[in-house]
Amino acid sequence: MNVRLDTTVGSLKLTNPVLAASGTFGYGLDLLEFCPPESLGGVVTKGLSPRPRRGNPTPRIVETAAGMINAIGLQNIGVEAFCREALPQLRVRGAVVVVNVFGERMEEYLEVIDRCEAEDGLAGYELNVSCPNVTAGGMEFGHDPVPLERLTAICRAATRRPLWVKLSPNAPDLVATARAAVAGGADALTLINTVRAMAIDADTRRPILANGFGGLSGPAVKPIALRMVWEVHKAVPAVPLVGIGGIETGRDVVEFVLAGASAVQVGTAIFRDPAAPLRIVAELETFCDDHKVARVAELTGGLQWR
Amino acid sequence: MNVRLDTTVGSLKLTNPVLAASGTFGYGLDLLEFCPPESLGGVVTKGLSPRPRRGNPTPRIVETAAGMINAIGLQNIGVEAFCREALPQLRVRGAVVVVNVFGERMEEYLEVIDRCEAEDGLAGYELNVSCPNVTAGGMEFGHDPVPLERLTAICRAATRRPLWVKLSPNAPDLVATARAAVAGGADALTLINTVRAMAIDADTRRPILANGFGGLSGPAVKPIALRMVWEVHKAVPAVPLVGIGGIETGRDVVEFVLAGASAVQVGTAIFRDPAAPLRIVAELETFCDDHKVARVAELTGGLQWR
Amino acid sequence: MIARRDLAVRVAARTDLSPTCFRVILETVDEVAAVPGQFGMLTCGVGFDPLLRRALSIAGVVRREGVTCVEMMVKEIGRGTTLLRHASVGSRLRLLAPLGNGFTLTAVEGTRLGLIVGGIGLPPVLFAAEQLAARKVGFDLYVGAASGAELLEVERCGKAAAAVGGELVLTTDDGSAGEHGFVTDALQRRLDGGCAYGRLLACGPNPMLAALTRLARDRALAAELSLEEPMACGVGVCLGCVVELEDGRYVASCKEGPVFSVDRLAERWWP
Amino acid sequence: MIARRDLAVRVAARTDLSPTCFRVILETVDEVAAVPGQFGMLTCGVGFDPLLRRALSIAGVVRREGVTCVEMMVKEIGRGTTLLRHASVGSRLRLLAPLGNGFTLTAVEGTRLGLIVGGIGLPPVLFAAEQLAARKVGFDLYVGAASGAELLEVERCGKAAAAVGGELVLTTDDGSAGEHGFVTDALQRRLDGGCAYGRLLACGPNPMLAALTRLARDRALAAELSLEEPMACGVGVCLGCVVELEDGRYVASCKEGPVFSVDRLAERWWP
Ligand SMILES: Cc1cc2nc3c(=O)[nH]c(=O)nc-3n(C[C@H](O)[C@H](O)[C@H](O)COP(=O)(O)OP(=O)(O)OC[C@H]3O[C@@H](n4cnc5c(N)ncnc54)[C@H](O)[C@@H]3O)c2cc1C
Ligand SMILES: Cc1cc2nc3c(=O)[nH]c(=O)nc-3n(C[C@H](O)[C@H](O)[C@H](O)COP(=O)(O)OP(=O)(O)OC[C@H]3O[C@@H](n4cnc5c(N)ncnc54)[C@H](O)[C@@H]3O)c2cc1C
Ligand SMILES: Cc1cc2nc3c(=O)[nH]c(=O)nc-3n(C[C@H](O)[C@H](O)[C@H](O)COP(=O)(O)O)c2cc1C
Ligand SMILES: Cc1cc2nc3c(=O)[nH]c(=O)nc-3n(C[C@H](O)[C@H](O)[C@H](O)COP(=O)(O)O)c2cc1C
Ligand code: FES
Ligand code: FES
Repeated sequence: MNVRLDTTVGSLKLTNPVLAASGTFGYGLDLLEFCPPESLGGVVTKGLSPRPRRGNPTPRIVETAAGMINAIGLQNIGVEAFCREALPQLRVRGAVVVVNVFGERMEEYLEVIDRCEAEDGLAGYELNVSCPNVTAGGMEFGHDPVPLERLTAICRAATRRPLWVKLSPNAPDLVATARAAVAGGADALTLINTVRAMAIDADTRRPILANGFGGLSGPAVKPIALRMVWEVHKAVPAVPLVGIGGIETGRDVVEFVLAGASAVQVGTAIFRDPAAPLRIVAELETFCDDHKVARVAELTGGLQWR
Repeated sequence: MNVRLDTTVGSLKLTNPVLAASGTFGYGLDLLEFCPPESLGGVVTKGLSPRPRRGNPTPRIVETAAGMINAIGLQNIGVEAFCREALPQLRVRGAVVVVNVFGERMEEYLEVIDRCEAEDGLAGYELNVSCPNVTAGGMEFGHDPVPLERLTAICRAATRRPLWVKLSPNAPDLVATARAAVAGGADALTLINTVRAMAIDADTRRPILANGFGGLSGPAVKPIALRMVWEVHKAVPAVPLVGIGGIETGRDVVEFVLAGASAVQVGTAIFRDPAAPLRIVAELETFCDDHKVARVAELTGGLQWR
Repeated sequence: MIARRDLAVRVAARTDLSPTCFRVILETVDEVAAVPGQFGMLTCGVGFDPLLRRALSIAGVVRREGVTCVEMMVKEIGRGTTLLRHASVGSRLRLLAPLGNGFTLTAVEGTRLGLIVGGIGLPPVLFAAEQLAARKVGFDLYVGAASGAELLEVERCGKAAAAVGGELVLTTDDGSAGEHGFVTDALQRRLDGGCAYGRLLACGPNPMLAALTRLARDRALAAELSLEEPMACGVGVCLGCVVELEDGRYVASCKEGPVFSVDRLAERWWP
Repeated sequence: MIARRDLAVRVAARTDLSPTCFRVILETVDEVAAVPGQFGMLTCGVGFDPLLRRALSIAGVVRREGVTCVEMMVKEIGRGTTLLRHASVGSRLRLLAPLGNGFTLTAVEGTRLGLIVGGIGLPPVLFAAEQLAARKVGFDLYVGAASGAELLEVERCGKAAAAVGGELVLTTDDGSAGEHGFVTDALQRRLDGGCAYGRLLACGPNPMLAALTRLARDRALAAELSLEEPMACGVGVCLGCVVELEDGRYVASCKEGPVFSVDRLAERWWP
């Protein structure tokens, strides 16, 4: 027996539920020999802003116990360069591409979407309203339901493509932000972005990251991410969720799916293993076959509370 | 040269800044041959309620990447048994004892404190308003500034001993709860308690813990704890802080102290190494000597923002 | 209680016992006074993942020429035990031991003891068997496993039982060796046939222990079970490993156990 | 670019080179076509702690009888390198390699090249020296270390330089061997004395590279530096390892580097 891995996130059909996460897979074309983008459920681009961004000074990353903190600061080539240089190749390959959208102001989110609307071969948008590493934009939209709903609504009006909103684990009230994004017209919610964190160098008595703070990712945060996916799923059961945070194995995917995710994203694991997303798809397939699961999609939200 | 390790948390004098954390060191007398309580800065008792509590059904613990989730549910022998059986021995040994106080209702916190007020040889109280593993009490006081201030004020009125409030990393607004506790009369703030988290068994499709959710502790949460200590220190710089979360080494202690802590607590590390708090004191001493630190206390809040 | 210590140990040897199980000999200069049923908490990695030590029963302790060898038998089931299987001979670990209580090894007037093992439940029971043999206390030894290949240390088991004229009864779930069926079925047949045991001592998977509990309760037999609960600390401070007693209390199985008398256990404790 | 791969490697040998540094030979059946300056990302634990691979320069590659041996030289400074020092011969690791660019190894008309090493900066430069020697491109080799005991592979360095009639200049910070002082001081003395190098190739700690940059800029010398930035992925997708260029851009040093020409680097990049 062979499990059917195909699934849907709202109206978006995916051949399998494993996507590469924003900021951990470049623009989808850097690891072709390890993980061709078309072999995944989809790829989420590095956060794109209207114009190129330099990002933060260095050091930008630091390893922690079973995790890492990053403060890249959304360095990216800008939406124009993406559409001209990366997108055509992704299109030829048949990859499902979700653009991670970032702006310092609401209009900047719109600028990115507007530029992308001129292009074919894009599957949808993921609004990054939860980056802990930039001073303007990002978190301020993600932490307060009122501007979040407005931002989502404005973006909703600009596109008919699937619109995902990526939630922040640092928001005061996660469920309230989830509801606000849905009220604004989001088709799905991605969670979680990185957890605000800090590392200190005891010798120099300074923060290790040039930015001071950063975002924690990797296996360390998995138990927190899983809890948040389940909480949001209980609160808004009809809303498709994309789970993310510390996923390293096919079994991890099953856990997120049981907690309510329709699809998942793999981030930091790619840094340890450039073939991680593809390996995870294979592990997921084996797990499902061993457990006589006919369709991955039937597992979504299947957690049996004790 | 030998560093002076003695320090103060508000009016409370400690011979060194390393305490054993609540719930990870029993009532201070279980690990005498590894870690005599009088050799530490102090010991915080397992959370005590007016009457004995059974705690949650099992499984109560599960290991995660560089961390663990627990849902013990505040099983304890009750304040009466503690005062009769454990306290006299702690007193004879000269241990600095902080009672971790828990109640399902405000009056229960008072009951515990009142019973302890009848006893000599107690250094102070730590209000546990942040346990993620009980349905009543705990988090509901810790998440909302209004009841938290009231609870703190009521307890403040009941004792002249040092009163610490242990903050929850799950609170919607950490700094607001910190200010509320201070407004209510807290002498110091302990942070962080465990982070709400979840683990799922992909085979059985159920949460691994009988309680469903639990609290994440250990090295995995250290970068989050450190960030929170620094945030609270910046917000209320005059308030003494007791740092906790994933501390495993003397160097970790220095990091928490630089972020603003006057003392620290060691929890999960004790499960890996029953002598952990004592080893950490020794490592702290060596670090300070190597770095020509004359007094540990002078490091508090010494982080130089870049 | 016998003095526990956090021992610096060295992996002195490792031998395969079956497709899934292996023996580890841990060497230390310290003396270790352990009784059958006690266990140790062993580190199995160097970083913070896995975070916690693993609980392992002590299968035997030998001291000679200033060196103590602690024997453990391990089934590879997850991350910790896999690390242990691949730890190179010579690696340095830490073992917090001995911990917990032990089996009651005294003779019961006019009867033999019944020792019952399921799978990797062997170490504490074999340790008990060898000590009983040395003390000339009679017993029969029942050892069950999934298959013949998974029966561990059959010769040694036979030798211990033979030393006191006891029987070694082997069973396998698949019938590939010994009697076909569960080890508790073999015990029941002997009991039905008139065999009388003054006390049962057992260790094995929970379903086996549950079956045994029913058997012992039905016939009012004294029985001691070594239980296996997930443990974080092994020394009574985390309260993660509790077992529910008949009076409703939760007690730490690492301190009041891991060996419990069946009549103390809450009935609903059994799955 | 030369095909990179995630190689299954086996620790074939480990030798101490100094009190703090050691050599590891990693064996794989795959072919590895690496050039001097390139590096690999090596796993150094089994669990999730440490989480990330460690970047290590390739010190040499030898293929014979269907087996490739990749040589690395490592300084034990933290958790990853300590694990590596204690990995038993025979352990299986993964090496993502070869990554990044390499030094320019062509001869410069009428001059020799100057190769400069500080401490554990040796591996890429020694790899370059040995390839230059094989190609009969002339060079002098400057090797600096904290003390005589920390000078690595002196004989091999001497042999490579001698093969092309070049000089091996040794320096130590404490004067316990070779010339007393920094390796850049020794270079400066030779330059002042009229020595001319068509290109400098260097690897070492940042302060040394900073001194070298100033020297090269002051004298308008071509120089290529192998830089060491903290890396998470090694393949250009995390943007953690960026280096600031003169035009203000941040570029991934794992892809556009780790070897950079000094004239491309932002001045404020130097500490
Ligand atoms: C008192 C005591 C004595 C023991 N003696 C032995 C012994 O002599 N030989 C031996 O091989 N094993 C023994 N065990 C069990 C041993 O501790 C577990 O097999 C081990 O913890 C599993 O570790 P792991 O890292 O390989 O598996 P993990 O990766 O931690 O877990 C794999 C799976 O096993 C489950 N599991 C993990 N730990 C336990 C546990 N303690 N109890 C039940 N299920 C668990 C997990 O939920 C998971 O599903 C004993 C346990 C106890 C409590
Ligand atoms: C392209 C490249 C090539 C390298 N080649 C070699 C080599 O051939 N031989 C060798 O011994 N080392 C080399 N390194 C450095 C090596 O990667 C680090 O020494 C190693 O990552 C430290 O790992 P650790 O786990 O031992 O230390 P950790 O425990 O991770 O850290 C210990 C201390 O070192 C600092 N540190 C950690 N990683 C780095 C880093 N990459 N750069 C600077 N500081 C760091 C940390 O901030 C910390 O203070 C190279 C690095 C790069 C980027
Ligand atoms: C280096 C790095 C860069 C990231 N950049 C982005 C980004 O540009 N946009 C975004 O929405 N999330 C970004 N993230 C967050 C990840 O997409 C993901 O939400 C997070 O890392 C948790 O998943 P993980 O544990 O699998 O990495 C970044 C994460 C890392 C580690
Ligand atoms: C098993 C366990 C039991 C705990 N019980 C209590 C408790 O009774 N009261 C309390 O305030 N905190 C309790 N805590 C929280 C710890 O005191 C501490 O805040 C937390 O574990 C983070 O620190 P650590 O990472 O050093 O363990 C408990 C933690 C664990 C792991
Ligand atoms: S394992 Fe911690 S109390 Fe038993
Ligand atoms: S190390 Fe990830 S981009 Fe260079």
